[in-house]
Amino acid sequence: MKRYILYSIFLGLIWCFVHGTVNFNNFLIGALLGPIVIRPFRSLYGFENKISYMNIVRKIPKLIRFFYVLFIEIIKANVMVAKIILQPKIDIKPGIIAVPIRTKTDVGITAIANTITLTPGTLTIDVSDNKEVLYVHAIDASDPQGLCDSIRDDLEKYVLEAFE
Amino acid sequence: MNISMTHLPILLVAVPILMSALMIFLRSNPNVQKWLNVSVSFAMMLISIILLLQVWNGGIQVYEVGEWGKYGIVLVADLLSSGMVVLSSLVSFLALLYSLDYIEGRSLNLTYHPLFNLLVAGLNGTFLTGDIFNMFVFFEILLLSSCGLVIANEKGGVTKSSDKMEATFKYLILNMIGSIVMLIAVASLYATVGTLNMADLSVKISAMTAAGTLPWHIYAIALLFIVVFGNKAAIFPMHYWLPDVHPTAPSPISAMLSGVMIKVGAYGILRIFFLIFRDALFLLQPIIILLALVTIIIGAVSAVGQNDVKRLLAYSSVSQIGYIFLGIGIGSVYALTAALVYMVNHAIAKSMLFLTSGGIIHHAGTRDMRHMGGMNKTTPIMSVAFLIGAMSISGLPPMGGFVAKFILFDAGLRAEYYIPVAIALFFAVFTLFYMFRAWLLMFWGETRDVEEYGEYSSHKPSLMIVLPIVSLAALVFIFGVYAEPLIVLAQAIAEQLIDPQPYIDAVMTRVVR
Amino acid sequence: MIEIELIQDVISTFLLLVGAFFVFLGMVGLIRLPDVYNRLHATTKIGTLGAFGVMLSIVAKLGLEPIGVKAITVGLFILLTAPVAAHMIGRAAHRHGVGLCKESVIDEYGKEYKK
Amino acid sequence: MDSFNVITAAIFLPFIFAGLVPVMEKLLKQRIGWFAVATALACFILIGMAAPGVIEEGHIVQGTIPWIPSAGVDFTIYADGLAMMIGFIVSGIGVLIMFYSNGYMSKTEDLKRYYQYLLLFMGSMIGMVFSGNTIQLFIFWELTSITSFMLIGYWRHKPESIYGAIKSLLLTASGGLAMLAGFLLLGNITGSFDLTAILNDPQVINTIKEHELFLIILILIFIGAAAKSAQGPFYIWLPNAMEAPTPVSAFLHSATMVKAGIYLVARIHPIFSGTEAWFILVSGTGIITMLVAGFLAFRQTDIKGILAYSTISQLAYMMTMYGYTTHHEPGIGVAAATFHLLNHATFKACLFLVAGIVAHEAATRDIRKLGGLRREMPITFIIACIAGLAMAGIPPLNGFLSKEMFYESSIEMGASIGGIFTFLIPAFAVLGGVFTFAYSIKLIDGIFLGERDKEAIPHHIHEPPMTMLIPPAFLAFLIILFGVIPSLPTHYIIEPAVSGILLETAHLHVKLWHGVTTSLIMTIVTFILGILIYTKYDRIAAWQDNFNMKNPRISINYYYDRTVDSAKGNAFRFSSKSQTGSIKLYMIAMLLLMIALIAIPAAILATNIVPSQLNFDIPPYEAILLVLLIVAALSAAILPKYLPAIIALSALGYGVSLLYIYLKAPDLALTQILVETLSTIIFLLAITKIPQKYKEKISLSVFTRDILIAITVAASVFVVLINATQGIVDPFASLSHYFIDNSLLLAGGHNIVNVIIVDFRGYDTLGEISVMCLAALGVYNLIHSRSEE
Amino acid sequence: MNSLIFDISITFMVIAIIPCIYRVIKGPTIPDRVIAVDAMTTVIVVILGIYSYMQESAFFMDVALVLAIISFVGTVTISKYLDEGAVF
Amino acid sequence: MTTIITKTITKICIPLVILFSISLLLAGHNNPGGGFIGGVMFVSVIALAYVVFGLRHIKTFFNPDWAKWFGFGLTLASLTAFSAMMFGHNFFRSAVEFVHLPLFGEIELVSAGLFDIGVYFVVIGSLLFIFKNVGDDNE
Amino acid sequence: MNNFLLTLTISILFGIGTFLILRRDMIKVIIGLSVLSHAVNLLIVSAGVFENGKVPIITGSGHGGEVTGTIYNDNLVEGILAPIVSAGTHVEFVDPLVQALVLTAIVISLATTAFILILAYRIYEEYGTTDIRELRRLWG
Ligand code: NA
Ligand code: NA
Repeated sequence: MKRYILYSIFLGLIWCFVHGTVNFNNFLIGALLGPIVIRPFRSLYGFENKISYMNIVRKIPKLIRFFYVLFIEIIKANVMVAKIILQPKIDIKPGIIAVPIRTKTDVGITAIANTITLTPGTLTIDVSDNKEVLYVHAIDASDPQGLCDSIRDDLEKYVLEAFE
Repeated sequence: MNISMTHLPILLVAVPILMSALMIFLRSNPNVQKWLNVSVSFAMMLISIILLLQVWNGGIQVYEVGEWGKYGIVLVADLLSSGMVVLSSLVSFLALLYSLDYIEGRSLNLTYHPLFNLLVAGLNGTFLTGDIFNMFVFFEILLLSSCGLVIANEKGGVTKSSDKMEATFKYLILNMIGSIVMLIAVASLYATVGTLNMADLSVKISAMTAAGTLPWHIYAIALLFIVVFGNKAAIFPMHYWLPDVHPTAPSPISAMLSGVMIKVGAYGILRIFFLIFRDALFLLQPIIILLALVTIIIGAVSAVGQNDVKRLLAYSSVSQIGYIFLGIGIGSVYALTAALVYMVNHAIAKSMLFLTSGGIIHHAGTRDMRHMGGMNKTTPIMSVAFLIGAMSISGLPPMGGFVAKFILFDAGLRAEYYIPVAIALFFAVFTLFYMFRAWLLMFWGETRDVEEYGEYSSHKPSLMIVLPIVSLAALVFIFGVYAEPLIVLAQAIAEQLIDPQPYIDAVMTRVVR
Repeated sequence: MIEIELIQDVISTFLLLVGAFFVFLGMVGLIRLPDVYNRLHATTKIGTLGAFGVMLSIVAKLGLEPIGVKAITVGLFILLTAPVAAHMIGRAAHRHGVGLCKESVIDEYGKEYKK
Repeated sequence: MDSFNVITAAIFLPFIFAGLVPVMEKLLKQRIGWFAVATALACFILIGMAAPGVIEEGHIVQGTIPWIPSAGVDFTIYADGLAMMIGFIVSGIGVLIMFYSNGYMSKTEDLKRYYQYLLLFMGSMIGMVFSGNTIQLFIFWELTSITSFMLIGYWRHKPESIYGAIKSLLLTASGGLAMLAGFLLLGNITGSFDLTAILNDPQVINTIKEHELFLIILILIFIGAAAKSAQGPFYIWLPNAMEAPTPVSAFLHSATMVKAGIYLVARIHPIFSGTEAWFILVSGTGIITMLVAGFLAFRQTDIKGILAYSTISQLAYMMTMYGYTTHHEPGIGVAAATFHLLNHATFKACLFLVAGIVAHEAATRDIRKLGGLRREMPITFIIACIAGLAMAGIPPLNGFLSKEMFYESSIEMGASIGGIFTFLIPAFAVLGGVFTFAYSIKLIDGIFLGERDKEAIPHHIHEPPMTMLIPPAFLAFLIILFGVIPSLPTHYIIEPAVSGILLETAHLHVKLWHGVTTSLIMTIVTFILGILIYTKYDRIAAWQDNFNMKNPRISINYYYDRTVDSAKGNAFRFSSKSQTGSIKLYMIAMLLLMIALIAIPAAILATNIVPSQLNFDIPPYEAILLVLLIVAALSAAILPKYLPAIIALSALGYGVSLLYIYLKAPDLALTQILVETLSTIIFLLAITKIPQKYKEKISLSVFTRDILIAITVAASVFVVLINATQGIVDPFASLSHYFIDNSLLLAGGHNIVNVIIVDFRGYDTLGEISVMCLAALGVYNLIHSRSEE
Repeated sequence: MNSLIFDISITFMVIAIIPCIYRVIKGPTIPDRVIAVDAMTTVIVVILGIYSYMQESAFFMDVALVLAIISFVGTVTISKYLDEGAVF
Repeated sequence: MTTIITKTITKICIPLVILFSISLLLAGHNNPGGGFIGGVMFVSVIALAYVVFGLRHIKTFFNPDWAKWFGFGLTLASLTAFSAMMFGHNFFRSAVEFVHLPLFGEIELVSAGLFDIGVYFVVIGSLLFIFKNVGDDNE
Repeated sequence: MNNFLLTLTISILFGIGTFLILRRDMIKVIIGLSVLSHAVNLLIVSAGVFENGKVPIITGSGHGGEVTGTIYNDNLVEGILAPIVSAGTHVEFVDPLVQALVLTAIVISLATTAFILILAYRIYEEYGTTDIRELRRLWG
């Protein structure tokens, strides 16, 4: 039930967004439709797990911070790749590096993988079966260890805070 | 009651569509499904007859779907379309009865009923529509439903499923090209005339001709419809799919295809050319006559070489559709009458023959006539039925086919098309030869070699299989000895075709929202 | 009021042009970069930002009318899915046997994957 | 009952009673034959009831019941003397044959079927002769062909029966089609199919004679007659028809059905005679057939074989005589022919019945094995002698009389032409008579005289039961009666018939003895030559055998067999050439037709194929997109592997949807985008199990051809489209005005396209979703229709 | 002014499709082609954005969202097909 | 099998796209969209789920009889069209009604909307029916 | 008046599609049919008759389009064939009808393509090849 309410809230928002008009009526329609839509798929959403609203509320500032960092990183990433593309002669040392991660939850792994992709010069190719290692393609793979460290220190920290 | 009587045209299309949907829900109750479908199909047949009578007595009926007049889609029941609907309803009712014991149970239960209903809807929709784009839509319904039905499983499984696949593929590819051609024609027509309503098109094109502003490409568009409908009717050079598809389909479906479906092409030519492109008839007629003759020849000669009874019947259909188109090509009222009479007679006789062939195949366990023989003793009903059909197709009295051939030749000679008639007549001998050869091969002679081909099935054909065959055979005979009503009807239809003003008036004189 | 509109116009036009420019750049990268993986960098990152930029420009110009909300939805959706799509393609490419370009220096995934 | 009704009853009685046979069979069991006898007798009596008026008063029974008035076909009775005569022959001999069959047909046979067919035949034959409408005549005519077919194939398991049946059907029924064409042309000239209208009006006959199609009509109708009467090249079916039970042969293939052709010639005599064409065609065919068939009879060893050839030859007599004509005297041989027709029916039926007796008792029909039966079956012997001698033309039997008349008319005809024909035509007639004489004697000699081969037929042979003896005896009686008292048949039968043919009252004076005339001398010559030939009979037969062995190609049968035997093979060769199974060729045929159908009006009607005013104004981004679309499509065409091609296709699809956006169609763009992706998924699903096995190597010639077709298709579409998009021709406008104006007003929707889809043209959409359902159901069938699992 | 920006940006975007089509043809690998089509959809989304921007109507935004979603579906499907040789 | 990353994102997409498809369905009469487009959206997201989680896995908890869906859709569409007859009108005669509903406010109820819902179900049912059957067969 | 280049492009697409359906590989043939259906859909759209209109969605709640002076009652006696509009009447929108027609055509083509693809899949199963030249068990 708790989950239903949570999803109702989310889906109410989503309805507003896909519908294009954000108002209470629309939110309510979405919130009512939400459980119906989600119900057939409930085994995907871990309905058996307990959740606490307080946790979620507590994480909101951290999420915002995460997105802020992410945004900055994306800009940097773009500028960097743009530079490479605009070089008269493309001179790069790409490669795929195994990056160990600490995150364990699905959402966390997804978040960090996506973040890696959106940030400078790196792109997640795969996650190992035991969910411990991300394989990351880097445009500049001349220093694998340095890359691993920067991911661990800069990005994973925010992800862990926001999602775990 | 009075109100519902005005809805007849739409009922003939919409009820089968609704039925097909319900059939999906009734999958768990095969018996309910079966008998509901049969009774509705019977009702459809009655409705179609009532509609024809209404049109006969009260003139052309126009049904505005959605009450949008010519801006929406209208259904027009004139004598031609309601006559065709009667034909299709009759054949489909009988084919459905036949299917109940012929089609493999699971297939029947799961997909056959809905597909069959949509086939019926497609046929009725095509015949009744007064809108040219809507005709395209119903053509697609016809196409896909027939494809789905061709690959339906029959009991016994005489036809290899690979054959069905191959035939369906060829059928589908060629018809998809036909559909594309149709869309080109319809769109170009709209771009020049600004309407899709057939009566409206007719009025406007006539007006353009009168004013001398009809652009030449309208003639090209008109002729493109030969490809469209010729493909449905399987006239040369678009006949190639027919000898593959008709034999591989389950027999009741073969009956529907050969009996009614290919007539859709003939109907289309009649409708489009005699209503809309009257000014292009002078171009159409020589082309159609030429194609018809080649069709007659190819079908007749090829049929002679067949060992497969259903393939022989299919080639015979090719040849026979050539005769129908010959009548259309000649184009006088009398020739059109002949073509229509021919159409009806061929529909009934060929459906009957295909249904009979189903019984034969069931009995012999093969389609190869060389592996049959002496079956007159074991399946006397099939023997008589096939003989009646063979006589009719060969144009021997006292069967309906004779009357049709006789009027057709008469009309051709009256219009002084001596050489086409001579050719047609000459190849009628081929018809006689291949039909009787088939009959003799299957029913006369020594009983086949049991050691090589096995015993004949000892199952007696069930009532559901015999009844449709007998009814159709009776009709073949009745149309032979008492053809007058049919001819009078056909003549009335032909006159309506030659003078489409009543049709136009009925459609165009409407109050629109 | 007029000034606000002007500022809105300028910002939105700027965002639009920058977005379009980045997208364009990404496509140039698609031609110029040496292998699948590097090209993925170009299209996912630059393309995404470009698209996001254009969406933002719509918001900037038209506010949160239905169109703006929808623009945000589109932008977020792209942001959400583009990396996943890139990940799927890259992974499939590697497992499909597409090697890295000759300039590449390391392939730890190849070692892992081939085990 | 007036005569019209009586004759109508006589026509339909056999049909109805044939329908009753199965019921009666339950009642009568094996005595069902007597039911048939009764039916035939009833017909005879019915015709007899109408006869007095026709015979005594020269009155012609005419009447019409509308049947298919809209096609000009009515049920019309035209009963004149000719029709009466044939009617009597048919029903009379019918009585005898059915009577005889009671003895002949084994009780284990399928008697029901046998009598049904016989009755149906009889009805058809009666219907044919009384037909006053050409189409009606044709219908009954074809019915006799079909019943004959069924009766020849009575023993359905025998290959010979099947061969004979199909041969007779093919030849007679297709001859019938030619005749139908003739009738149709005739109908076109006269404006109706009513025979009475023609026969009653000399004016109409004149019109026909002067018409340009006269000769063609004559030939067409004559083909029908000749095929039916086994004349000319069509004779070949008759010998094989002997596979039928012997009573059937007697009835159909000697006495009645084969006379249908002769009847037809007689019937159309007033219309066509008096012309050279008539003489050349009818008499020419007759003379040749008479000589050839008479000669060929020698080779036969089967009694029925001899009789068959003799029948052909005798029918040819009649044909020849009916063909004798001049402008001044159209009917030189009519009386003779008509008389011979009657006589032939009596003696030939009688001979067949005798043959049946012999075969029945001796269990063989081989003339080489038979012999000396005169001792064991004296009555039969006497009957056979009467009939055989009548055929040979020995006085005082009826055959003598008609042969005399044949000679007389031949002399007259020869004289009227003059020149060499003065002698030639009578000479041919005599030669025909000589052959007839020889084989007639052979028949009697071979069966009854001499000694028989005791090894072949060891058992004792005795006379048949009375049921089989009475009918031939009765016929023998008639033979003598007609011979001795010729005025009896001439007055009551022949004169009315001849009047019917010539359309004027005829008086005949036929006597056994009218002095030493040229014809009598010819008869004597005939006998002398006949005896001479008979002494060489076996040698001629042997020579024929030998000749036939060495020259198999000099035989019409050879060509018939070859045509029929190779028909299937040739047809299959043809169909495998046209129906190659290659779908590519099928497509090309269709595309070429499409191109041609655009090219024809373009060539005939177009003043300028591409309109002079063209719009090249296009924004650059749209132009680039168009180029990209073409490139994407090209790459879909060029990329050899499936997946790249599919990806290129989806690029094309996205490009197209972008174009839809440019063309201001967001709904379309949306739909296109969605459909594109779904098709890609379905493509992937489909190719999941299809490994790409080969790469097509296109040879230069195929490539050139395909490219040419593609370019031509593109060009034709271009031409149509560029013309069509010149805008709606003034003063008309598009339906769309209505939709735009009323979408919101009447249907309450802002999105006009959607409103059209769900409302204005919602019916289309109903169809469209039906198609979706169909695809789903069809796919289910596809997946679940594996051959064997 | 607006229409100039419109023309320029749209033209640039259409030019940006050229590399995509180039990759679709050239490849060299199938993933390259997938990327190209995916990139092409991104460009079209941007074009739709520009249209919406210029015409100030939301019609094209719906198209854009649909395109974004469906292109994701398509890419994932093809990738899985490439990877496993099966779709579902 | 696909990765955890894809699965997680797909989980987000499923309700989002379904809601979007419903929104497109309802908006169709006045905006781009409608039954077909909405339906295909729905199909695409279910197909995505099939792809990402595997058809077999999805079937363990979500396995509707898609044939009934398109059967229902076709029934609904044709009954909508038939319903006009009950009011003495022709087949497919449409009706527009403005009603006030508590949550939605003044909304426009169009009979054609009901028809569009039929279309929606037909599209979903038939396409997913095909996908499921072929997908099952592929295994 | 329609654009020349658009018409040309559509025709070229027809040509390419035609070339493709004449190939030996079934899948290629089906791809060809898809190209042809794109071409024909574009053809239908280009058959629209109003020039330079906007998206056919009525914005605002007012009466859509300008008053065109169209007569909507057919009267054959008076020779009126509705709608008769004086030539050059301006309409605000592009032709919505052709778009509706194309929508129908697209959906139908999707259904048909789906069917034929699965058919090809089954044919491969039965014949072990996608070469239509080997798809010739039915002949003669
Ligand atoms: Na994407
Ligand atoms: Na398509």
